Amino acid sequence: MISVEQTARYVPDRLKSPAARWVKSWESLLIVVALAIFITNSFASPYFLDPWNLSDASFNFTEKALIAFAMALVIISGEIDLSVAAIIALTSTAMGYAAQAGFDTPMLVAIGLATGLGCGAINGLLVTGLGLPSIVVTIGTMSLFRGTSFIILGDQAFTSYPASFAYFGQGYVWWVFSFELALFVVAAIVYGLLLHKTNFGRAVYAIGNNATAALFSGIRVGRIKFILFLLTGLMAGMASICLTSRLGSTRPSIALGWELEVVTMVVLGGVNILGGSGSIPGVVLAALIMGMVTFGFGLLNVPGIVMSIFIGLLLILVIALPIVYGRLSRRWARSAA
Amino acid sequence: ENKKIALVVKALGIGFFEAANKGAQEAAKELGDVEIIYTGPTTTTAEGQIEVINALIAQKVDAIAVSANDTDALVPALKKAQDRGIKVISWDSGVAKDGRALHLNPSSSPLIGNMIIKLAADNLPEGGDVAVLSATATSTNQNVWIEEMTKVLPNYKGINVVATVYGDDLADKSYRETQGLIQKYPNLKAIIAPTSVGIVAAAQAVTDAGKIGQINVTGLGLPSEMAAHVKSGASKSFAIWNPIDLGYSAAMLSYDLINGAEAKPGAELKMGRMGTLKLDDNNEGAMADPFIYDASNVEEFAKIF
Amino acid sequence: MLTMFLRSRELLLLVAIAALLVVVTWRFPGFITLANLANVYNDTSILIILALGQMVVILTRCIDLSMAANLALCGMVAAMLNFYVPGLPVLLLVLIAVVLGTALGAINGLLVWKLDIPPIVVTLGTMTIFRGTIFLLSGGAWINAHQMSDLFKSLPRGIVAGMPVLSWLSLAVIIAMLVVMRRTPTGRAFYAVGGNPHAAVYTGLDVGYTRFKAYCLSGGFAGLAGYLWVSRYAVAYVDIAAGFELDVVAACVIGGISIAGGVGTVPGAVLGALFLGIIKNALPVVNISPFAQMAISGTVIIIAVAVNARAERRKGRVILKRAEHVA
Amino acid sequence: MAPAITLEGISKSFPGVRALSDVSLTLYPGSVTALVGENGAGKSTLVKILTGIYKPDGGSIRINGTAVSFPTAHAASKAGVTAIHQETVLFDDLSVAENIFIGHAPKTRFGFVDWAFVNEKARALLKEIGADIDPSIRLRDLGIANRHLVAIARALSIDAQVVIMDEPTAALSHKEIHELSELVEKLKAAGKAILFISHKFDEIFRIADRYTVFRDGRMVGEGLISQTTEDQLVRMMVGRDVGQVFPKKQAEIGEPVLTVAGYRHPTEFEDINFELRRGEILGFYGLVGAGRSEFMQSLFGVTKPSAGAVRIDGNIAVIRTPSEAIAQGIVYVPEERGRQGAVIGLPIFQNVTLPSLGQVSRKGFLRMAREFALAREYTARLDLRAASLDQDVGTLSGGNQQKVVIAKWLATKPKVIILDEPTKGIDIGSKAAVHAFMSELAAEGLSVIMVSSEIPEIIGMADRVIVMREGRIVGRFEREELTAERLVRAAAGIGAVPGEGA
Ligand SMILES: Nc1ncnc2c1ncn2[C@@H]1O[C@H](COP(=O)(O)OP(=O)(O)OP(=O)(O)O)[C@@H](O)[C@H]1O
Ligand SMILES: Nc1ncnc2c1ncn2[C@@H]1O[C@H](COP(=O)(O)OP(=O)(O)OP(=O)(O)O)[C@@H](O)[C@H]1O
Ligand SMILES: [Mg+2]
Ligand SMILES: [Mg+2]
Repeated sequence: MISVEQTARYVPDRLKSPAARWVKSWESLLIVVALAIFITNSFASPYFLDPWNLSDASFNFTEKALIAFAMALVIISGEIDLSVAAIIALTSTAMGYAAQAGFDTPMLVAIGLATGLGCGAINGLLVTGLGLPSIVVTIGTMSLFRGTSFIILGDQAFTSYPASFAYFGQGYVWWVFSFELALFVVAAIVYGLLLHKTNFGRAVYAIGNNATAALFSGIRVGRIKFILFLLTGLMAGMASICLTSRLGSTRPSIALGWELEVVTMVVLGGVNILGGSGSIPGVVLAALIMGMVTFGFGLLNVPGIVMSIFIGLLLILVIALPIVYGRLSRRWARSAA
Repeated sequence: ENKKIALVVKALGIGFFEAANKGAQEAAKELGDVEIIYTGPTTTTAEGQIEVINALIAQKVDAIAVSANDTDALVPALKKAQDRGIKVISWDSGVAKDGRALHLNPSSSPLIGNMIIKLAADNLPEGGDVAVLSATATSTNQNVWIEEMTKVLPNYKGINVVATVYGDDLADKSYRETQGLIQKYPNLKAIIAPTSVGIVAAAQAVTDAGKIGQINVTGLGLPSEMAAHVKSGASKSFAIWNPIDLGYSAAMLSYDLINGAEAKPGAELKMGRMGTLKLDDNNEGAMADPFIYDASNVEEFAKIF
Repeated sequence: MLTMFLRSRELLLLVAIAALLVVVTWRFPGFITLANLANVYNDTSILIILALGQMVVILTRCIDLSMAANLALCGMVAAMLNFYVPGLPVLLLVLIAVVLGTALGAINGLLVWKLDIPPIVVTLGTMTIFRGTIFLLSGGAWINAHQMSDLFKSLPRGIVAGMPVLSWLSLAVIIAMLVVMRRTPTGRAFYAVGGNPHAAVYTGLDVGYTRFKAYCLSGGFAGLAGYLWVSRYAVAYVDIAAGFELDVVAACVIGGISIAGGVGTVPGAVLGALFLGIIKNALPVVNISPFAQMAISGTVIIIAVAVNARAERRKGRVILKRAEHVA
Repeated sequence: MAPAITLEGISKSFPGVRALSDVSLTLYPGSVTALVGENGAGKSTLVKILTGIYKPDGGSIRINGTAVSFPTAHAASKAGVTAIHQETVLFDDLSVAENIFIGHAPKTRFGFVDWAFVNEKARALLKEIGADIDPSIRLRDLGIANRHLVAIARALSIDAQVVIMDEPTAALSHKEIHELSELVEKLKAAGKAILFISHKFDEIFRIADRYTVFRDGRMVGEGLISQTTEDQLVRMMVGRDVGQVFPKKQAEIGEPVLTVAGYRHPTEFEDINFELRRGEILGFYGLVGAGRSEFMQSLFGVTKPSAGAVRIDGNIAVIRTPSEAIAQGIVYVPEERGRQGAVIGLPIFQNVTLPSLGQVSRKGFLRMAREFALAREYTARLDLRAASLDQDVGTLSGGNQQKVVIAKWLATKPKVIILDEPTKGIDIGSKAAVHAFMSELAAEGLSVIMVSSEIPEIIGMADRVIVMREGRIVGRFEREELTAERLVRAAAGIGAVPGEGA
């Protein structure tokens, strides 16, 4: 008879302390990068370390980051939403239309959020209801949403918004802390808790790692994905309120090309584009890095496109370096053995 | 210490704005204590210009002279600049009144509106169908000129404007829109493109369709870009103001404001060799008449801009 | 018979195109003349070439978002060489554009192959890098019609046997791709690698290397398209064909190329591109505001992907004998 | 006789599993060598090393005396080694002919694939193995048996000296198995060296000339088939007498817990009726592809049946989604562990708590301490071997992964647990642990449905057995009536043994 060892063996909860794991994490790498950029910028331009300037610079990333939080969840769940910039345009158009018709600020905000949610619901239904690949669906809705804006506005613009509406993009909560910056901090905390501390967040990770197994574990995969698309629509609506308020006007070409910047921010933040892993602190750091790079180059009057080369290189290098390093260290280990 | 004047353009790399920069540099040399920061986004978006303007505010420049991608969207950012003591003017393509001290029109809109239709009509003694190829939907000046053109249309007997299409200041889109016009209106005699991107694309499309001689492309364009088309006959003549003068004047006006000049209706501000700018009720002023280029002079100007 | 007919995506698309033509012709009879159709085809040629390149990449379960940026960079380099080195023969410039495009595609391919970085991340990164490089090369300046040599501009326009060279070129590319995809081992490997990468390893196919080849191919086509674009519109600047990568992906999706890899045909991609091309050309003609074009192509993409997904949906396994007889 | 191929000292490890340690094997031309061993003994791993899919950690391969190495699958086939793999690794969207020839299609002078020739050759090959398949149709449209035949044709399309067959008959019917054995004879006559892997002893004794036995990744015996017996082989395989493996405890069988009535699906199964009682282990036996997994999944709410009802503890219940099934106390340990069971990428404790998130959270917010406590309780009961509970399940061995999946379900405190091939591909120690645990659960009053294709397991563990064939129930046996022969006959659709009433 085969002896099945029955002496229970103790399996510890964790091997490494949280601190030890943190040191090797993506977030710590990003912190180093962020600090390096911060220091470089401080030396490169005398204008960088000025609270008002930094506050102004925060507008470069806050709106995109709002969407990036929700996008991070969508990407972790293994999907993607490329229609976010188009949702901004459509939402802004809807609000402009309402403002033209004489609605006041609270109503405009409600309309903005509702339009964002509506667009998210369309994406969600197409992806989860019909089971279509999200990358294609959202390329389609991207044209559809922005196209609708173009049909409504053509070459016109909505330019008259109530004075109180200006607060969202131009108002300050306290000293240099703008409303947008405050919203960014609140959204970061809310999404951080949602992803890392709740059942919902856990389900998102499970779906991204293995949707079939998650379904077999009783997780309502379709419903959760639908909610994620709703959230992304909602955040795009929120970003649209801020951006529209900041610009004080709506054109159908508003926020053109932002979807790729948002995705870049999320990927730079360490979210695996194939789903399954990533964190909100990482996305926050990526937002700060992208904002500082934009601003730093701007202070030196370097054209924005040169900055985008930098971001593109950063994107590939930050992902490639750990891979190359891992390979080399394995090779060294082997040759040493 | 040098005064810093930022010349913010719609997008970097456009010949017209490069020429304006040349003019501004000339003004700086003339003034001595001025440094020109030539900057702008790489695509013609308002968001891009706002980022640039924020960076300029942070650098505490003394003046910003902007050719705007969007009349309204820049206003909050420019207001902030003014709040921080920066003088702001717009030139070429304006911003709404709240956002700037004054606006420098390259020419007056009625003059331009009249000029573009006149260029078409002069070559059509018997009249005929003409179409308008406008620029991006988001730039204001084209629309104002077309409006002015429509006002004076009755003065040109037999000229019939059949359509207005938009090429978005993209070469390929303008090209395609022109193709659409050629197909749809077999009797088309002229295309008016009051945009430097559109006029080149339209001339190219007309050439490719083999319609040289039947359809005359005219409007506003740059001599360097149009020289070949004037030579081939696709375009008999076109007009433009001198962008070098425009950049020069913008820099001069900014300098005048930095030195305490006040921009208010009726005021006259100094523009160096270009004379003075008289402001109207909207704090706007016109620099000069547009200038006509045809086979006789285009080669010469093509070397400059 | 009817089911077989409906199952063929290409036929379905052909019917859709015919229906589209009927509608347009009803509003504007001049559209369906041979000359105009030839014109529409000529206008869509570049999209067709790009869609065929993108098709190969998508077949291997990858995606190339850098295609339009690659096109712009190659086009700019060809235009700048033409301007600054006037003596160079145009054919050499075309060759340089193709080789450069292939090299840029190879960069994508290497990153995907050797470092296993997800294709969408790689090409998102190289997309911005390529565009930025154009700016660095040109300083943002435009190369305009008058700076290009006449031959440079006229090559794609030249009429041979009643059709512009551009149209002939795209036809040649279509035929070449038909042969490559049907008749060469590499062509079949694209399908196999995308259809089942796991099984591809068992059959001795090198998945990474095949993907690398796909990227080289799409890069080469982007390079060719770069020259064609720049000479056709007689202008080169940083932003040419901005956002065109999504049109190209859309053409593939409409043409029934499955984004999950392994499924799609050359005729499908060509028809998908033509469908978009006809819409683009027809809208101004039938008095639909050009502003509606975007919304229409968006709707078309969604419908196309929904239809294709229906066709592809796997039937359940047939275990019951009775059910098998009925089927 | 000179060996065709010799392997010496081959070792191969996967993270957490030592699949092969220092094994040797020799194949001779014109001779069939049977490779036998339990599930997970390392047979397929050896096949993959021989065909260039895995690189061995150590050891040498020699063909006709010269040392060779196979960096890719292509290199192996060029060296004259071809294999029918256990998993059918084919391409759904390519035609049958292409599937057979992809990677080594004959080319014309211009480097193009010669389709006419390829189709013709594919047709000839298929005919040779007795498969009536049109080479031009897409593989997608074929059933599982025909796919297997295509895989066989593919292996034979390579002109090889060494032909490996990894369970080639598992998915085939009698007629096809017969034609396959004729084919093996032909190959033998042509002087090929054949490695034949099978779990079916009748086949082995009919076809093979020699045998090699693997146990837990080691070679434990070899010799001539004519000099051994079935019993000896089995003893070598498992290292003990079979009867002792299954620690079946006698449990008290109580009142019905689950009643299934009239379950049917348009294409997969129909007329499924049975009752499951408290404390019972109900075995579901059938050949591979009998539709057992499909039925279980629809019982669990993954796929929708077109008709049917269940009664749980006397109440009629509707199950449309897995979450409803879990709420009703029915849980399912799936067959495809990697795809449907473990969430690879998440740590062990998160895998365990995934269906019980409600238990370990308050108002939707997770309580980490409770998660660890729950995970610890159930993994300890299953004697999980792991470095820590926050280790990625993907780094565990197959058996330990299976324990995590079972722990995950037990943590939901179910009434009915469905185990689909619970010991497939797991090592012998874990297997015994799973069996012991299954008995324990039944003794505690849980009801177990055990789907298994292994007769010893079924006979050793089940109180009652239902046999399925082609989506229908074709036999029901009480524990006393269980014999291997009866089960096989029922599953294969062969009439009862003469003189024995079923
Ligand atoms: N890719 C892999 N990664 C990790 N472990 C593996 C892998 N492939 C096989 N194993 C493990 O190696 C061991 C041997 O597996 P193998 O497939 O060779 O068994 P086998 O003898 O073919 O079994 P069966 O009769 O079930 O086919 C098993 O424990 C299995 O879990
Ligand atoms: N017709 C088919 N098409 C595609 N894959 C199939 C087909 N038949 C079986 N398979 C695959 O082969 C594997 C083995 O099948 P499996 O034995 O699990 O079938 P089953 O119907 O579940 O039968 P049972 O569980 O009764 O043995 C499964 O993973 C399944 O996905
Ligand atoms: Mg095996
Ligand atoms: Mg099964």
